[in-house]
Amino acid sequence: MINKVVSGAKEAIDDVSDGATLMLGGFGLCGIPENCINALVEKGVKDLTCISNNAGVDDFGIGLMLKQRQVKKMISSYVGENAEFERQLLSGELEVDLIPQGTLATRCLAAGYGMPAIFTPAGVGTEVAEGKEIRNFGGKDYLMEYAFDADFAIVKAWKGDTAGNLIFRSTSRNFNPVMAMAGKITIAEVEELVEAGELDPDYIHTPGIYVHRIFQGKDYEKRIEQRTVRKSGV
Amino acid sequence: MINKVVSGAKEAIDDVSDGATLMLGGFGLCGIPENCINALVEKGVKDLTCISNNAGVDDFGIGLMLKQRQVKKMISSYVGENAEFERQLLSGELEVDLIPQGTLATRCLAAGYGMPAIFTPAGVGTEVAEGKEIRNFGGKDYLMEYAFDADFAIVKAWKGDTAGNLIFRSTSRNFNPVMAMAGKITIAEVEELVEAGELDPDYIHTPGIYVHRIFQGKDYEKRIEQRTVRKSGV
Amino acid sequence: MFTKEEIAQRIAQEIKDGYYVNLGIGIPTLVANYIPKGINVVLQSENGLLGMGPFPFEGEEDADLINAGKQTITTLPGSSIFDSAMSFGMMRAQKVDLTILGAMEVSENGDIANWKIPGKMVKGMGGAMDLVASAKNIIVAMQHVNKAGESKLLSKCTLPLTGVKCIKKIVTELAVLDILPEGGFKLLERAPGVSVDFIKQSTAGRLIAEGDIPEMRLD
Amino acid sequence: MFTKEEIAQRIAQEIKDGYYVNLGIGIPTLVANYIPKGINVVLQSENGLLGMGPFPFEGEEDADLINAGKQTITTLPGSSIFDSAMSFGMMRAQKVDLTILGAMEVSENGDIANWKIPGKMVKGMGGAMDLVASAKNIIVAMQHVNKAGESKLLSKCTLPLTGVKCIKKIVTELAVLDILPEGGFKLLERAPGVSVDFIKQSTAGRLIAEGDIPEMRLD
Repeated sequence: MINKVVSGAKEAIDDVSDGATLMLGGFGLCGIPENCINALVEKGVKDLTCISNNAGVDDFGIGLMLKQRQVKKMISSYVGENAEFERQLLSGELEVDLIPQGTLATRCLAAGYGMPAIFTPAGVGTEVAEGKEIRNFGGKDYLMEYAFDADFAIVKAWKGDTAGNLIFRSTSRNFNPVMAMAGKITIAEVEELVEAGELDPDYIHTPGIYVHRIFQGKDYEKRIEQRTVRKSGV
Repeated sequence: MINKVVSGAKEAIDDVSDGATLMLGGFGLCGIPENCINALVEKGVKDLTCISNNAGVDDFGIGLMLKQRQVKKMISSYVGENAEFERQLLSGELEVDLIPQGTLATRCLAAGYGMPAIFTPAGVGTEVAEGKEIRNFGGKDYLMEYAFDADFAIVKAWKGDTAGNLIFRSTSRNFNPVMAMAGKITIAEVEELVEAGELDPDYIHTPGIYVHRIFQGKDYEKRIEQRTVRKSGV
Repeated sequence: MFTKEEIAQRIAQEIKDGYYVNLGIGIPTLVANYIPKGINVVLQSENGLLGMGPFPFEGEEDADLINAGKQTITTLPGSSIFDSAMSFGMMRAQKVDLTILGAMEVSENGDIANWKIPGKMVKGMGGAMDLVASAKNIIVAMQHVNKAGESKLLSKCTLPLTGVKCIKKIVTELAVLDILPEGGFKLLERAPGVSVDFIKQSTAGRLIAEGDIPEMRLD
Repeated sequence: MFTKEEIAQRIAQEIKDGYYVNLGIGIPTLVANYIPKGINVVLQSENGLLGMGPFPFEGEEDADLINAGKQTITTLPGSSIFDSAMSFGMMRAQKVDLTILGAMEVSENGDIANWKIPGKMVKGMGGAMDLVASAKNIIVAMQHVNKAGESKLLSKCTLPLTGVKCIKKIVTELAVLDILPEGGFKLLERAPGVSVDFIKQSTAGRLIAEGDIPEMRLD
């Protein structure tokens, strides 16, 4: 088998060049590809278009790339929690394309499933619909939205194997599997990399055919955005 | 929680009435809802439209319903292996709508994901495209195909829980999860029914929200269509 | 007048046994605390979870297990995890029985605005546009008037819309109202001690108050 | 002239290390037996499996584990199972590197007919239409002439089409041929002992044979 295993984040993102379009998995800070983001920051690649549900926080996640002005355009459903982001947006340094979260997910799915466009009711009658084709099916209006076309999808999984198969843990799954399917080149960082054959074929979330490069990441911080707890002993 | 658990196949299909449209999971005889098919045969419900990748064999699976003339129309990608089917088709007793297998699967997915129509290149330039809308995206032609609208989806899973969550085993998964998402009423028969909480949330193939009735089936025959083996001790 | 907690409590009465419910951020989140005993409800979190449980006990937080508000949460027996495409797929396919969300403005024809104030920093619509466009049953939990004393129930929304003709029921600190298919806020219940006249004054859109309007009950 | 086994063997030479390959029923299935040593190939079975292994040992058949031909099979280390929507999704997204299938007819512009003979019982196209419409690289394994001695490489297909302008390479018992983007069967290799003239006579569509045409080699 062609070796999909790379040494680490630096090698994995080595050919990401200025102006590339990247998908980055995660919801908030949950399930984000920490190692690859750090490597992209270190590499200093610029003018990126980033497709990601959120934009990180000031000092973590995509926020680190924003701070370095590496991002030309964000395509997200929910941004904020990020002062530098706001500054760049208001000053016109950063383009932002805000789209409904389900539209974001389904445009990834469409790319992964080879469907050039999909129909969704989300955004009909709002500014999101401006300039878009509207079509009525069964008495209800839908927007036609196009599949994403990303150079790289960068995702974070819990476990992966040398064949590129991925398993996600809990709600850190979120956008990761749909983005993994959608990149021309898909890079997966995993908490634990095992030999092909160690994962049960029935429980693989992303089949290896969608994954081009894989490595075992390190030093995961897994920062929690909103630590909410209840008192013990209730 | 509303109780989704029913006593067995008879109760599960009790309100399937003449003229209903049913989806039936399975590929060949692999992963078919044996118990429900037997109950439908016993009930003798008629004029059914069956959406199923295949049509069973003469004396098993959907073939049993065909033998009793319960099926008005089959929507499938591959039929045959079935003499009675052929007789009914050639005599005009049975309508058959043959559609590409990927189109069949994706029209189920569309229903389960609330997408009224999808685009696929399968069938462009062939008789499958007759009367259908063709649309060019990026220089390639696609057919627009509509989401299925089925009264019932009847699927077979390996394990299920009282919340309706399903896990499929090996390639008996096939059409079952996409059909499970696509029925207005989804009925799942499972080899083993467990209490909610016994299945790992990370490894559920069909979330319970899609499943309306569930029961533990019995006496699974799991017939093999093509028993191919190699000699031991090679 | 009702407190936020009481609005949540009143909305909880609309939840039926076996419902799958999506709760938005703010007052809607509080609804989870008032689900009547004996009623079993499965909460959907749009980031990919069915069966959202309470916050974890201190020390048991799991960074991989959060809700749509990015709060650490837990699962419950019968939970399932899925990706974002399936999460919004099940909404779009109307498998979620009830969606409860907040609003900045609602119009008498059921339009809702809750994501953007022009001139202010825009954080994005998140899943709100998908929810309102897809849900078969949406209840809006909101204040009847804003801090400036202006009605948020209008003949026409002034803010950028989140969705059109999608809201059917509103619960505020003053009233429970249905939005009629032909348009108009139909007053169903008054908060205790609040007069129909006061509700009329607080509603900029067309209010329909016919016959005796009972007080809301919270038991 | 080549046997079916030899056609399969020749096609196996086209497979590169790391390829994901979908093999149709018939001669294509035989290709699996000739994948060169040191070349790792992952076979996709359209019913929802990547990493199809050999037939099981007697007594180890599993009714839940079959391929698209409904044969009992096995998995291999690194296999994954998925549903039918994802299976055809990955094809449509051109993640499968190579598709090998049989044909009744192929035309000089790359059309293929392999699913229906009018007047005969029609069994259906199964996944064939999806495969030919989606695959980025398709090799047809077929007999050059039918049992009546008629060419199956035509200027235009006479049977109902499975797909249009999709076939790029054909391997028959007589020859290896490319279909040129502008149309026409370009003769690349002859089976041992078969003359260019004989191939010309056996090809009803436009055959392009330029320069010296080498014999196929199977080592």
